[in-house]
Amino acid sequence: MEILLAITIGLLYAAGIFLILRRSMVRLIIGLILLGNGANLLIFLLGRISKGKPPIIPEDSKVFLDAYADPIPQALILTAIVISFGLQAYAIILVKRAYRVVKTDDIEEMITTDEI
Amino acid sequence: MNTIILKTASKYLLPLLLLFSIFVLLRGHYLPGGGFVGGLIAAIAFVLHAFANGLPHTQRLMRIHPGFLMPFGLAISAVSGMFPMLLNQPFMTGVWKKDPVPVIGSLGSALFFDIGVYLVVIGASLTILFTISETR
Amino acid sequence: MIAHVVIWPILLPLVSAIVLMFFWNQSKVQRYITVAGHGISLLASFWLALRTYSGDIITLNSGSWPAPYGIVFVADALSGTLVLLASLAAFCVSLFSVVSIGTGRASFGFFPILQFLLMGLNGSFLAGDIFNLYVWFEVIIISSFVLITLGSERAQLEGAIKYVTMNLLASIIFLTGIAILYGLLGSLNLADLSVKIAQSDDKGLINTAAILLLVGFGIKSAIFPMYFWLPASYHTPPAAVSAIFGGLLTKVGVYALIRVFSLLFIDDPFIRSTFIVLAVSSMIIGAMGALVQQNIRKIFSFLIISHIGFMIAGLGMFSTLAVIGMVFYLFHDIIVKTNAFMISGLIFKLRGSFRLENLGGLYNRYPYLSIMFALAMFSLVGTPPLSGFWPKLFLLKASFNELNWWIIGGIIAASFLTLIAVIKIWLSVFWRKHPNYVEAKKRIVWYDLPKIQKFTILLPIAILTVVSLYIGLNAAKIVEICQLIAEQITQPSLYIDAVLSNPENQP
Amino acid sequence: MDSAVEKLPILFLCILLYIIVLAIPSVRKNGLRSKLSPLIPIGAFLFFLLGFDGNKQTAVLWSHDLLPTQLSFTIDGLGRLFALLITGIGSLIFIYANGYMKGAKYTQRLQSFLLLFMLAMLGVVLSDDLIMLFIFWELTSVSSFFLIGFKNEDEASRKSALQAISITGLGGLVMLGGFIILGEIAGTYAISEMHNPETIATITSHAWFTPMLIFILLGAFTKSAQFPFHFWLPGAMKAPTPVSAYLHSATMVKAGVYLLARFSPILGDTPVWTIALISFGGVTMIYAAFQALFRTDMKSILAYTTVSALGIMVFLLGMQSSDAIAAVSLFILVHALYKAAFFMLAGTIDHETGTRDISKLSGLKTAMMPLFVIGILAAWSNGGVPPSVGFLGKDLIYESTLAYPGLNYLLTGVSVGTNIMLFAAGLLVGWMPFRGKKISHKNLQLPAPSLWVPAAVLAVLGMLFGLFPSLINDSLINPVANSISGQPEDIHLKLWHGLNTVLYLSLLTMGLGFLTYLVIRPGAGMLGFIESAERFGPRRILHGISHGFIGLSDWITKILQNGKLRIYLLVILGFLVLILGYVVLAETTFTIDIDMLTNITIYEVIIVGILFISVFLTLFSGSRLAAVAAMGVVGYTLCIIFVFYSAPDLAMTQFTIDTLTVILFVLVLYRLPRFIRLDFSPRHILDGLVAIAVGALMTIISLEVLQRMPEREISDYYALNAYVLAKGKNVVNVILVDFRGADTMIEIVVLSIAAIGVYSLLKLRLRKNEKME
Repeated sequence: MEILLAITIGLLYAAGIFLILRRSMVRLIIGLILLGNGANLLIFLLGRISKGKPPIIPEDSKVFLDAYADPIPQALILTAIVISFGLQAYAIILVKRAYRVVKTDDIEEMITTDEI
Repeated sequence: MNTIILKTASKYLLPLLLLFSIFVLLRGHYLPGGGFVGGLIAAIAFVLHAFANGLPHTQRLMRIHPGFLMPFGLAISAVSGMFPMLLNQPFMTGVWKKDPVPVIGSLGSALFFDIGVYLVVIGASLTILFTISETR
Repeated sequence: MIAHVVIWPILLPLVSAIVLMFFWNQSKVQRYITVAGHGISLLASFWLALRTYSGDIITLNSGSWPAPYGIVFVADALSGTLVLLASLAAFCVSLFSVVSIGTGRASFGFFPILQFLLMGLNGSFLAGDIFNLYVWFEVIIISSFVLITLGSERAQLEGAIKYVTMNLLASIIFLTGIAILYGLLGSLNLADLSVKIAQSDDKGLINTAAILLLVGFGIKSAIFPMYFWLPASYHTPPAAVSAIFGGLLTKVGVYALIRVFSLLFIDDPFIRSTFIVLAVSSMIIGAMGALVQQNIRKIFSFLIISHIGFMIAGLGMFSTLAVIGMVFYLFHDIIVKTNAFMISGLIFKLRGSFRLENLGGLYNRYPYLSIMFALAMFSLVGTPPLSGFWPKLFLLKASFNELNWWIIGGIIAASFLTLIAVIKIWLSVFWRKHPNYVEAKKRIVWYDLPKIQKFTILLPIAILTVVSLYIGLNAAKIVEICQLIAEQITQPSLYIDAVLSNPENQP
Repeated sequence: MDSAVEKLPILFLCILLYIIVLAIPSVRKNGLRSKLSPLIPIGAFLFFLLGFDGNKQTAVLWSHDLLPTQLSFTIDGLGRLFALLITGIGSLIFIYANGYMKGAKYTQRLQSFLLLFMLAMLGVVLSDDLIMLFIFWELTSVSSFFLIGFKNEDEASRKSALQAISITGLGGLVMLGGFIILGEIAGTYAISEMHNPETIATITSHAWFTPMLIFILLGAFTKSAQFPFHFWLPGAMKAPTPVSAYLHSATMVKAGVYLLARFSPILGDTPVWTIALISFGGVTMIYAAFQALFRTDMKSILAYTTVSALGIMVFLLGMQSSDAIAAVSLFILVHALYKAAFFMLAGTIDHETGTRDISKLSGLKTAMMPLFVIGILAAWSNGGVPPSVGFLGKDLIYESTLAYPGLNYLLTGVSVGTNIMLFAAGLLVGWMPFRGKKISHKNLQLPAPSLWVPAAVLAVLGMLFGLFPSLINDSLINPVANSISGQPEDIHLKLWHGLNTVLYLSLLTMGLGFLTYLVIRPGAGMLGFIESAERFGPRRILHGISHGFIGLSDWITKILQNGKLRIYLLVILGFLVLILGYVVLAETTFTIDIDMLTNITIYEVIIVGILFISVFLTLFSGSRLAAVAAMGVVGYTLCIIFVFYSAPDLAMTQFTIDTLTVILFVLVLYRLPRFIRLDFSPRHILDGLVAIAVGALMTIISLEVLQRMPEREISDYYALNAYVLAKGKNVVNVILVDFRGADTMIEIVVLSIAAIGVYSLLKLRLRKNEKME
């Protein structure tokens, strides 16, 4: 399964990058979201995966009796997901606003600030 | 037609989901859940309500602008993080009440912290969603 | 004793920001709270910096969890100084913005976000944990996104699209690097990582993480060839925002590079030579860009890129001398660039434009202001004995010791081009007669300002000019601090011991 | 000991204080502060005249073990002569300036910059420390920038100020490079410590000696306006005349000469030095002298003759013989005396008649007799006619060129040629405006004494020193020669050497010089000729280079900063792929041990399959809604993967967040246009390649990492203590609110800021006056 997930990660990165290189702002945002997903999955995978062993201490015990999934990557991803939600929401609205003001979805028409 | 169903459903769904979200929040220390998920569920509850009944209705129901939940939540979290400093403990040190409380389990600063998180998450996501709906 | 002092520079802006959010619509009250809040943060930072100058590395285990298990905040002399300078710059910018930011922006969160930005900056400088650093970076970028777009002018939005995209990309690359480090070493604490990396024989994979961090931080610090977002966006927001951005944002990237490449990835010749190549290219390309710009703020933007090269060159050489030069330059640059952008804002207030062709006549009208400007500008150029000169001296010495012609040539060329770019500003903004004064007069708000407001705008510029003069004329003192920093940075064991053998680790 | 050199800081502080006094605003023009300003240089002059003899005094006043520099001063013969010139001529200039600027605006400004400049110059010639010297050196460049551009609203002034600071600034920076190499090689930055033979041997035998020397020479040559950098000096004549007289005759331009003289005992005895100085000095002196003959503007003529004189000094310093050293020691003084007088003369004529064009001036003799006398005396000294002090100087020059081994004919020829032209040029300024018919339309009269007495003093001194060389021989000139050669010299200046070759050459110079003067008819024609010849001159070439460089910068900047986000991202990602790919290819092993990995089940294949399909949909769907929906599905499949692999918290969060994101998108997409449909193009291939490269690298790296044994020390600590110490059983939540609670604290801050950002982006409408703040 790890191989499959590794390929998935590669795909998410590649797709994300391909999308952020497009001219449409909407695609740009989707690309960033996919990249974020890819990074989260990478953390998850590299923290090693295991099935059916959630990091929750059993009801009647004070410590784990059995093997358990590494909780740290999960906590990191959780933080990362929430943060990227904030950033993505902001970026989506930015696109909306930019469309309102600049009247285009085409990034290549937005070059005035780079002119000398 | 389906708005009527939704309207009726949301009337009951809102308190139910809110209760559930609080449950998720409080039990987060023991079971999957916590302030984030709880807050997000509560936010979705309000969003559903707004879909069904229209945004102004939901806003009237909430009385205050959801944005004000953010400073409240931040303040609660920050105070629970800084409270230990009064006891000359480092920032964010857990301070616990001796005996456990029913339903919640042990009562401590971490819980207050999580409540702050819960409020901020509701406040932030609702601010974002409501603002967008208002200014289409 | 528990060193609460480490956390105050983070908590105070947070508290101010929360208070400011409660006064959401009362922009008048917000102005007072902002200045007071930044003033208090400045005092706390000053106290912290003084504590670090004793040579101790002060750590605080948040949540009382011993390192490497909990999140630790660490203040060594480098962090302490940067926190102090960030708070100083933020204080000055807050003074500047109290007058220059109108009710519109003020009642839509400008002041709380300025506080959050300072919190993020201070947090980044004090973080002792790499994921924590990531989260602080996110605070910085989201605050900077909001500040750069606040007002939603067309140019702001166009610039912001590029700014946001490249910064998000940088964050993702940074996060990818963290994932690899955690996957390999199972730790996030910087000191612990340093120990584990030193023991590991997986140099190849560790280097991939290093490269990812290099690119991630490289984008944030606007090194060639990753700087494009900076000239596209820094000139679009209000001058107060440009000032804090120009002074501090890229420097956080540089700080992260310094921290990571002095503590974690130490002796890799490939990475060091990559740094040198990038540094020299940044110096030259940035300065060439500055040479042809017509907008004052864009000139300064390109100069940021050029001058980041000086610091990266120090990182590439990494001898004691080079580190002294590098951190000295870092300190100097924070003050001077913040000041430069504030000055551009003042010029805008005085003349109603940022573009050279619409400016002129300041020298005869405001001779004493002009002298202050000239001092600030010559510091920027590095004219001796002002602040920019000394770090260059150390960098030149270091590059001679490495027999590195490229860096010597780069420093000389970039300094010269900086001189020309700044002289260009001086000639057209100050010396030349204003080409169309009558017409421009309509756009000039300065004349309508009450005296106290004029004073409030001039005060921060004067403060920073004096600080930069102090740095230049009392260079010996600064070099002493830099020497202490260089010792701490070139011996990672000091940092590691301070974090991992902290007596509070055993509660 | 309480030597005079230790009192220098007090002097410097006094000067600084007076600069501040002058800088304080005043209502009245030409107030008392202006009038009193000459007292400062006069006081300083007396200080140097009486406080020191020619013996060397060195004092370290302040040092710091971490700084490579120290505050240390040396006064020896060379330094003292320069200090005397700077303050002495400075005193006269200040008196002159008071007259010249009478009634003009900004007199105090001019004087404070002049004082600042004087301070800087004193620093240059008295510093013993290389870095300190450089600091003062740059200060002279900066203060002269302000002086040259003094008439700041005049475009030509600004241009020449820019030109001057560009050339001297570049030279200065390069020189700093040279200084640092020199200091590092020598192991000390104190010039006086470099004089011992071992250090000199270390320096001259070092591998970097030649580049170091070239760097330092570049600094000196640019400052002293040597060919091909000379043109900034004639350009600098845009400044008010007191400035020209001070900076461009007596002081600043000689800083380069001073520097060469200072380093002559250390670096002088090397082939590079000799060749560079003789050739550049030689070319400069003859080229500039030739140029001078074609000018009509008095200040322009003087500027070119100054360049030529500087060339002579550099030339002499290159020869290194005793005679040459004696010649240069004397010539520094001689030139300062007559050239400053000339400049003040030109300024006064300009001041009174409104023109400096010698083709328009004539007959001033009757109205301005004292000026005429000054002109004659200065031209006398300039031409080297006995018994002026100039004659002594020229004598020594010819003696040294004649004695130069191997090249004596060439060098003597060049010197004679130069001096012939300089002789003629001197007459053009000192004689031509006074002879002939009086200009009628002007009511000329003798100007106020402050406008001519200072020049008269200098002109008379030039004659006096010639008649009585013993006045300066032992007290001034011999100590200078000692400093330049680094060993005791024995100089005897005298007027009459007997009938020898040198005397014949002098006579030849005078005769031919006078003939040249008679032949020359200054006017527009000649000016036009030389200006058109300038087209191929170094000024045009350097201008071309600088324009070319600006063009190049423009081109590069436009290519790099082209405004296209795609290109920016491609460059960044391309860079990432290159170095990451290099590291991965070069330093990792590519071994994958399947046994370490878990099995694949059919459910997982299905889930991943759905994920793949959705990803492709987001990539290639033409509909925005479909792309967003597919993106949502990607999120949900991740959610299921999290469920499979023991991450319930993550799954819940991912689910809710994904839902909210999709809702957001749908709300926003409402108003956005359709995707731009673009046909498949080569750019897709490039983008695809970069994307695939990054993806492949991530896959390879993650598989590689998975081959390593995981480290679980910290997780184990959390697991052990989650309940015992932190009283929670959901370890992920315990981490979030306790172990790593700080992260969460910051995270909710991020969320709040984002919400504020969204709110303000959508709601804030600026009023017109707030558009730009």
